Amino acid sequence: MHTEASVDSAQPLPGDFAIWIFIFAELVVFGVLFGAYAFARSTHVELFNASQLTLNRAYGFANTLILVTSSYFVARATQSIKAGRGTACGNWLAAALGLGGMFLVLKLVEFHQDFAQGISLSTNLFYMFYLALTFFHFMHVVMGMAILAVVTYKAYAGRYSAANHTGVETGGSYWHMVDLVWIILFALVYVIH
Amino acid sequence: MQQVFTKAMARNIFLGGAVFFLAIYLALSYDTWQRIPERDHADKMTSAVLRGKYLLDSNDCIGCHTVNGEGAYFAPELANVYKRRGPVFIKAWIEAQPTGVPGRRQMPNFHFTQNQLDDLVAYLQWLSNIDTNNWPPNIQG
Amino acid sequence: MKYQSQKVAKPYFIAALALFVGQIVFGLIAGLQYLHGTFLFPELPFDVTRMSHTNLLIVWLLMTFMGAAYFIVPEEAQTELYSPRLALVTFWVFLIAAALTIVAYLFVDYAHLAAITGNAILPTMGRGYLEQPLPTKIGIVLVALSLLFNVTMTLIKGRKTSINLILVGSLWGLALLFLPAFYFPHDTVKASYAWWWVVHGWVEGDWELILGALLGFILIKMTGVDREIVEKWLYIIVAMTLISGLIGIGHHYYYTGAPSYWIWLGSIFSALEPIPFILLIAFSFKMLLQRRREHPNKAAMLWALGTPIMAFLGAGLWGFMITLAPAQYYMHGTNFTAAHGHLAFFGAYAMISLAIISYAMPLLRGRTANSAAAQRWEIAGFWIMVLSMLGIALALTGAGIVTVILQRAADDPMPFMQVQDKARVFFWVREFAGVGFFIGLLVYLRSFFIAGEYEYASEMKQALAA
Amino acid sequence: MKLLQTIPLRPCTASWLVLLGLTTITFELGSNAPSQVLMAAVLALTLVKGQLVVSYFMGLRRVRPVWRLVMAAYLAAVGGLIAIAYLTA
Repeated sequence: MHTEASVDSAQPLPGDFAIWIFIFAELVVFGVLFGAYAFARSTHVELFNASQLTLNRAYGFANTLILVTSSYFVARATQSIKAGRGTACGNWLAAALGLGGMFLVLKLVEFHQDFAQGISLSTNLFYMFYLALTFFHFMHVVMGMAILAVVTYKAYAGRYSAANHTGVETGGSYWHMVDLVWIILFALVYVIH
Repeated sequence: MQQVFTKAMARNIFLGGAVFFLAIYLALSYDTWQRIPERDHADKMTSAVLRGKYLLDSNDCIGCHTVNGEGAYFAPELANVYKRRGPVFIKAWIEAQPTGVPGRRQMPNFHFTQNQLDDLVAYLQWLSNIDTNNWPPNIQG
Repeated sequence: MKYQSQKVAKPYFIAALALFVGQIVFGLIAGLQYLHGTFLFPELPFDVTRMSHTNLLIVWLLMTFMGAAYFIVPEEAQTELYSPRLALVTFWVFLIAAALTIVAYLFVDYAHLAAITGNAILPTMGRGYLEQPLPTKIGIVLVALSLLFNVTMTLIKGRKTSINLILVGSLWGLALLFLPAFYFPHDTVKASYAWWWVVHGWVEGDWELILGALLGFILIKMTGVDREIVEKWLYIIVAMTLISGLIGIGHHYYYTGAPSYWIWLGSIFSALEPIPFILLIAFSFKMLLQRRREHPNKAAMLWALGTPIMAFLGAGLWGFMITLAPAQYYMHGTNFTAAHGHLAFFGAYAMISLAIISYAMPLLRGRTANSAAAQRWEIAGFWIMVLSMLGIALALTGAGIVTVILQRAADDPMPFMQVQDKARVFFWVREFAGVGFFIGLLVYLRSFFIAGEYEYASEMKQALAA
Repeated sequence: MKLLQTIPLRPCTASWLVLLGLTTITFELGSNAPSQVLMAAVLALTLVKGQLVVSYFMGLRRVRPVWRLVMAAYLAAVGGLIAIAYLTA
């Protein structure tokens, strides 16, 4: 029953190669940001540890669960369209979009609480990184949702098929990247100290 | 062969990326705009400071000097000249130009009145108090 | 050349080269004033020499961009230009306005010029590169509007290729990004912040798109490579330009009064700014290797391939050297910046301008390529100018190092003028390299006065004999 | 990771459940006092999670080895960078 288990290790990257150039570029940007955070922390350990405690880790936790699940739904959507089930693909994508929306709402609530406490980019080095990283990622979620919305619409409109599913894979790959980056971000900014 | 790298996709990335990063830049600029007045003590920009600034601009001082490192590299930094030289020296120096020393770089005489010199000094004093993240590294600018 | 109206590009290119000569003359004078401060003083103070040098640079580059647009847009759109007459009128307006402005710089005291041109009503003068009096700035906007109207109408009625869309789109961007030149807030920190919208927006953003479009056009024409391949590479390259360059503007905000988070954000994103230039090199040489024809205009090909390499050196490498905040802390406002500025402006924008002129001028003069003799002069000019410019950049880098060691990072920092004296040897090297550059320019210009076109038969015979 | 293929679930479903579990563990670990062991544990868990997303969600386990290598190298580089920064703090 596991058709995908047949391992064929010679395929190209899923989706349009152009998105992969973009994904790799984005990963490099985030990688540099993560490294900058880590090295900035190494000269201000006390400040980072103290400031990190003021974050509500539960938000980060919930958002990780949401984004991981959303990413899973997109993976299922890709499998559905490969099996030729366009509506199922659309449903999975719509569910993934809904979770993306939940992520944004939760993050906005968290941002609102931060701003209510008077936290800004200029408060201290930790909050600068915290806000810059999460805001930058937030924008990526918005971007990813815009892409997924187009793909979802096309999936429902029957524009994809078992033979032609590059669009789903392209949008999906970007969304998984957004998920991957958040997984590292969550551990780095919310947890590791 | 399957088209794995389409022009349409590349174009969408270009447009999407441009809008995306422009949005981020605008959000950051909004925050910067809120911060600048406290960093440069905008409340201390008196009318004398503004008149002094107009003199500095309309005589193209940054055609030779730098202000916070921006301008030309022909003559010394002006943002910290107030702290380096003090008001009395600055006025005397401007009035004594050009030195006429053979071969030395020359600064024109701008025929400023005493009031204008006071305005210029007021502006240079305001400049010297901007929070520039501790730049320049030392008083020589 | 496929359309009669493309001919209108010719006066633009010729005027551009004349202004280029003027730029270099003022550059040589400025370089000499660094060494001998009383040279031409008080008739020509250094700031006037400098503003003439930089403004002529901008005008001649804009001249070529406009000429290139009038040449490329009709050919790509496969239709005649909307109004060749308007393009010609615009040319004369622009040239006369530019000439009058330079004459005003030279013969009218700057403060007086400000007073008689209404600078007190809407202050715009006294900022680097934007020294022009208000009427000139308004003139630039009108010229830009005329260009945009003409090329956009041409584009609308014709074929919409990606090259054309990027070119016309970036010309719109060029005009829009000039508008902050009219915004000069009282607050010096805000003024500097907004000044970079024009300067960074042009040279590290929009102009790179123009560069990409021109290079893409030249490569399609000269290598015969499939348009689809060229255009999709082009989109990826310009995407990377904006992705790195938009937040990369932060490298101008470290030490000018903007909040300290720009130190991190600017460093991270501007560290990525060399990427589009690396892609540009990879792209150009990939196209060269996949070429389907041997174009007889070897000189144009040399300019086209030299551009990405020199742009990478100037904008990528020299830019990277000063872009990270800890390095810039010492290098900001020194001749390091001047070295980067010279090599980047020449490598990216002067060279792409000379590339499109080299490709288009023979066609405008009714031949596919110039005679082999003319091309030898042009190629000699290429090498002399490129090597001289590297000399200028290295000399200015040397002067920058002197400043950093003696003035910026010293325990007992020396005053500015003493440090300048210590750097004299580098200013001499710069001046000699500048003279070399001028000779290279004359050699290059000599190639235009060698008549005749490329003879396939005789060239073939010579090649076989050798 | 081969282990996942023996479970009677779609590999991506199994990955998802593992990801949820590892995320919960990561979250719980966060309440401990700072230590290098904690840092190493969380970092290791995170890299495993990242690799799961790359292999089973992105579907890179079926593509040419060079791409898998690029992604693995990326995760290793980021993880290594963070580890070095924390150890030298």
